[in-house]
Amino acid sequence: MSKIGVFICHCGENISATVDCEKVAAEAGKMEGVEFATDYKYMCSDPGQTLIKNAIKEKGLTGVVVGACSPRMHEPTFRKACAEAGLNPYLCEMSNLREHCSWVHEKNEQTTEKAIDLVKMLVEKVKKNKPLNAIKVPITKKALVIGGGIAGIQAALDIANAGQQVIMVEKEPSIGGHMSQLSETFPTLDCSQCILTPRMVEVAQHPNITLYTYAELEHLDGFIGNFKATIRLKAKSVDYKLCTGCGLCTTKCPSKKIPSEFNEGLGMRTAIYTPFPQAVPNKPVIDRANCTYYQKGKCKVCEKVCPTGAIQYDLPDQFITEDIGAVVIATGFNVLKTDFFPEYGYGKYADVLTGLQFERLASASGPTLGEIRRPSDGQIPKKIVFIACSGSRDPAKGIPYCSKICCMYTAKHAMLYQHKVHDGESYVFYMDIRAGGKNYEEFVRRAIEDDGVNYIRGRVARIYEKGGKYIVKGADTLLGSKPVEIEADMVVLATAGVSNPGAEELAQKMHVSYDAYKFFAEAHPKLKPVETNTAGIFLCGACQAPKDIPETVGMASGAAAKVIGLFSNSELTREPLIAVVNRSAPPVFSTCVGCCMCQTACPYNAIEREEIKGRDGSVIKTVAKVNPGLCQGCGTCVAFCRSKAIDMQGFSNEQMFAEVMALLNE
Amino acid sequence: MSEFEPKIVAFVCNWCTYAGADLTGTSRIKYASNVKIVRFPCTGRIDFMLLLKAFAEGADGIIVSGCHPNDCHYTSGNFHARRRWVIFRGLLNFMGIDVNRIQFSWVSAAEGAKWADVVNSTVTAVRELGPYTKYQKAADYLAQQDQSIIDGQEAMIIK
Amino acid sequence: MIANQKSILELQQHTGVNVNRCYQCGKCSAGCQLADEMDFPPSMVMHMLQTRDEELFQQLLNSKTIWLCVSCQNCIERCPMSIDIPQIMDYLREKSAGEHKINHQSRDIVAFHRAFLDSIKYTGRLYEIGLIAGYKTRTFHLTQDVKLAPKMYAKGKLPLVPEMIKGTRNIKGIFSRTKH
Amino acid sequence: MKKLGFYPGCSLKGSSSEYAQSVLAVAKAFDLELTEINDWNCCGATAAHNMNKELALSLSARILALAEKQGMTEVVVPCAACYNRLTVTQHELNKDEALKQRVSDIIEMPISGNLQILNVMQLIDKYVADRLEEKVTTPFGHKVACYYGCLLVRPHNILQFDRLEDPQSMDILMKRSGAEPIAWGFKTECCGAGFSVSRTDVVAKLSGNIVKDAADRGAEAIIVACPMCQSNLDMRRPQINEYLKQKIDIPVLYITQAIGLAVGLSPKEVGLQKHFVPVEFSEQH
Repeated sequence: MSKIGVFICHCGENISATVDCEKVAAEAGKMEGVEFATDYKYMCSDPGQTLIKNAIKEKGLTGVVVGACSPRMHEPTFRKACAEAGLNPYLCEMSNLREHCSWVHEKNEQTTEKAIDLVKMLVEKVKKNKPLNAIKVPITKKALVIGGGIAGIQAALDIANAGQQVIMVEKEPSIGGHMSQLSETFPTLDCSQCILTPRMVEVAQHPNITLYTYAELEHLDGFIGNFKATIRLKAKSVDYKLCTGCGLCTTKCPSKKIPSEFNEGLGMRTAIYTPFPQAVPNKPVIDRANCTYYQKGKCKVCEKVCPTGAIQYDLPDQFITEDIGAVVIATGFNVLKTDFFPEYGYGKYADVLTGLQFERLASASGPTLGEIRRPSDGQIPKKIVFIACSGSRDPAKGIPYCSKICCMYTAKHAMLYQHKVHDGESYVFYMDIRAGGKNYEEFVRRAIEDDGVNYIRGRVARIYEKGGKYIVKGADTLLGSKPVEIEADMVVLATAGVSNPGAEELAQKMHVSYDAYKFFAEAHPKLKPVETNTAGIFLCGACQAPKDIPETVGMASGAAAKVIGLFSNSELTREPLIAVVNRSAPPVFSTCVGCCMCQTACPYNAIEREEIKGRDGSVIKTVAKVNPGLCQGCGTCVAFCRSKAIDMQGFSNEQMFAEVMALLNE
Repeated sequence: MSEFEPKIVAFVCNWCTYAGADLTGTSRIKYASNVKIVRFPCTGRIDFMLLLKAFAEGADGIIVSGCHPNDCHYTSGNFHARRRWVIFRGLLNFMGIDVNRIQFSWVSAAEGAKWADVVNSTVTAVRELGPYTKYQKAADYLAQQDQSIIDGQEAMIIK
Repeated sequence: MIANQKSILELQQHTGVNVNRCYQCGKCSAGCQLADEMDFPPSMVMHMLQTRDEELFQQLLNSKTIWLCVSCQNCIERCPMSIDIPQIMDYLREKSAGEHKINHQSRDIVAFHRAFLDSIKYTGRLYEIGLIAGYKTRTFHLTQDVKLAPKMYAKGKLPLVPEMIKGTRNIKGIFSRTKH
Repeated sequence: MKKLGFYPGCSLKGSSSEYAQSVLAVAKAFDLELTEINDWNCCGATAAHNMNKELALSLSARILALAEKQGMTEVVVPCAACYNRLTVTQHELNKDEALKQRVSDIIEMPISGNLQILNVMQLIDKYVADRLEEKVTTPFGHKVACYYGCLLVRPHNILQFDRLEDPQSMDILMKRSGAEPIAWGFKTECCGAGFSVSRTDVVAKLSGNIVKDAADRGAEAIIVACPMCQSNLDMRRPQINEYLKQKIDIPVLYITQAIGLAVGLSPKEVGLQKHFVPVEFSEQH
């Protein structure tokens, strides 16, 4: 006979504002098999948990239903409380009265009725629950960091410095990411390269870090503590063991007219190239799509000049497989570079630039050696216009969100411009100035007060070129929306931060969630910011949403701490919510007929065939068997099984039928 | 007589739609309270016998919802569910169950508003279709028949 | 300030535009060709509506802006929130005319519209001489463009006789059935 | 011979008769037969939808209904304003069944709402473009500023014609007719439209900016596809010049006139003599 305890949480007023919690508890008390039912203001608080623990002990409960928030939030909390009171944690279920009821319905009788139904469903389910034991699995203590920007670098160094092994995979020929492209950084105006490059070198030299550049994740199988990653090492066409990085090949390469990715198309590079002088590793790769030899079959200049014979044209892509225990995603972001602003003429007018292009112009290592000059004619612009929110906060263009960093870098750009062009005039068109951060507001004020940057509150409607000038048509909303027209020499668009191309594909490879804008989704917006929905996979930096350097570094260290925490255990317990094949002994036998349809359905190859032998060693029958180490508990096999011989712990057929019937039977 | 309030069961996966419905809650988007969610690890887990059972027990409509194609937490469970649904539809039709009473959809963890839309549109559609008792009656009848057969057999054994 | 939900609610109902969606970026005013001439540029119109102030609403009905808007649609096409300002202008114009609140400096524009519609009402098509005559009698701008007409006539651009369509009864019916 | 419906609209019967003339002449040159919708009425233009939305919809709907009744499936509407009104009306009616019913009652005619409404560029693109280059006998060898105005491209989600900013269809056709289209800044800025009579000062200013930008960039002609644009830029030139304090005499041609000349029609056949700003270079053709 079941003795179920029902505990209804008010969640402050989050539930009780629309649901009559006392009534739900009273009704639950009348349900068959319910021994005890009560309600409480904060069930997850210490007194709340104690309430549950005492009830388990005093009433000898055989099952617990907590009617509170989403089980995705607090199921572990309450299961732990039950375990502490001596009840098997898997005999505790949660009924979602907050996210699925009180927050989505109005206050009325139906809402309370629904809450009662939701509780009843779980009461019926929990009656059929069986005690389960957590599964223990070993952990491979090696982390995979995807992306070698500042986020990946920070995470890798933190993990490596804690004594754990790290594999870093970077898709470009060098690590460094967008931060290496920046000139100065806000709000201190210290040089980006000066603070970044030492860390890049540290990564390359760290004994615990294996660095794969020009490489991408191909496959990821397995689960927390036991992933198997297949990495594609794209053919560099250069043998790095022989290459000394002397750079002779790059100076002699005849294909010199390829727009440099590092310089955002404002400079040129050769076909065999290192992206920038401080690259790590400082060895070149051949860009096959632009190499004369690969395209036309002739050239081989680099091979001729290479003093060590390191050029190898026939090297194919290679694949390596690594066992790893945790993954850190740090793939970063991108800025919009397409024909996104027809009204601003980006792509049509040479001197209408993105913020990232302006960084290259302002950078001492950039194509103009740090002088602000127009790409079209090399002239120094005397009047420059910056347009904030170019694409951001623009639902009509598909980006309703704020890109967060643009207000700050626009202020920085205007400041840098004023520092470099003393007689220049700079204008910033903005909607709001979002400078929340330590010393950020002060920084923006400095741009306005000390450097005389003209801030105009309004959005620009259009830009057209006339006589080498760009006519910028805006409005000053603080002057009664009076139209403003500025004849500018250069326009810089603070283009929206967007997810990296390929982010969606990568997310699908790893089975982590992503949002509508293809940014990776954290497990909980507040309490699990560096976790993903998939255990053992963490994320940091701008791949989650646009963010600045301090925040990225903080998040990277957070993700690293999670990995280090995970690796501090030698074994890992896993939820026992997995499939099992009914193993009834002779003479009844399992109903499994050995058709092994389940085997074809299993995405994890967790099902194998097993021969059941008699005493004389002859095979009596063949049945399916689930490997508990591999099974992830999706349950696809259960729905596949024709003879109902396979079932899932925690979501068994019996439990699910009970739940559905409880809901519909009045 | 107030308007007919249909009873609708939603079978959803834990990773996408359940989380999406959580987001509906966190975003405080209101929707009809007729739908009750049953949580599964994956749409691949959903045994379609459960859908029949729900109709037999008096459900007026059903929602099955999981991750978008390619987004399945378990790689391919949603594809299995989709394939099963295609075949199952034919069976439902054959059995005389109105397939319009089942709504199959993809709702990701980021689509809180979409979940509310799915719920509301299903409630409206099912409300228009009216209460569903046909299958329930048939199931009751069959159960009676089964019972009489069992009774008969028992009687025979006793004899 | 006299808050009045009603005027705004009615406006929102008729146009389907939620005025609160405007976040005052000013892109509409920046791109509006006639913003210079207007007493209230489009983004200010939106903000005036957002205040729900009846006095400001009345000022809009009495404004030059609504009659200066040429419905070129630049504002909505560039609006990041896709707010249908032309619809709002249409609504305000209709209401302004209906409540006899037309800005007196804009009477010429309205007179032209009315003369235009009159011309259609009686012949089914636009009769340009009729239109000009109608406009002049409404505005007393008797000498305006006197040199233009003979030139147009000389170039075969000004038919002297109106083209009457057969369905004039149908047209008159349309006019009477759509009269508020 | 391909047969299509034809809605000239009031301007093409009066102040812009040369537009109609050139459209018909070009159509004929390319074996297209345009049949005028019988008993058509005015679309109501800006006046109607400024004053009374329901009236505006009904006037346009009557035209659509007549075309349907007369068995037309495709209707050519050269006037940009009419094209805009008819397309928008059809869209609004198709969006809202109840509205369609109400309007249908008002005009006392059924309306199904599945007409193909083509502007001149679409007509040429669809039926002439592939034969255009071979037909060109006297290339229109001038630098031209293609002026689209507002009503051809906006509202984009309804009209679905060309790009919103910096449209190209007219430029492409002019290039194929031998002209050299220039890049300029006022392709889709408004000319002042219906204010020609009531606010001539506004028209002088807006149109003035357009004419000036074209002239400054060396255009020898402005190409248009809208009678309102044409009459504002052409007939109001004295006021424009007064506003600009500068005498600009570049002519304003309809696209069908320019193409007509290119395929060997005479200036008279396309009605160039009706322009106020003389089309001087036409003699060399």
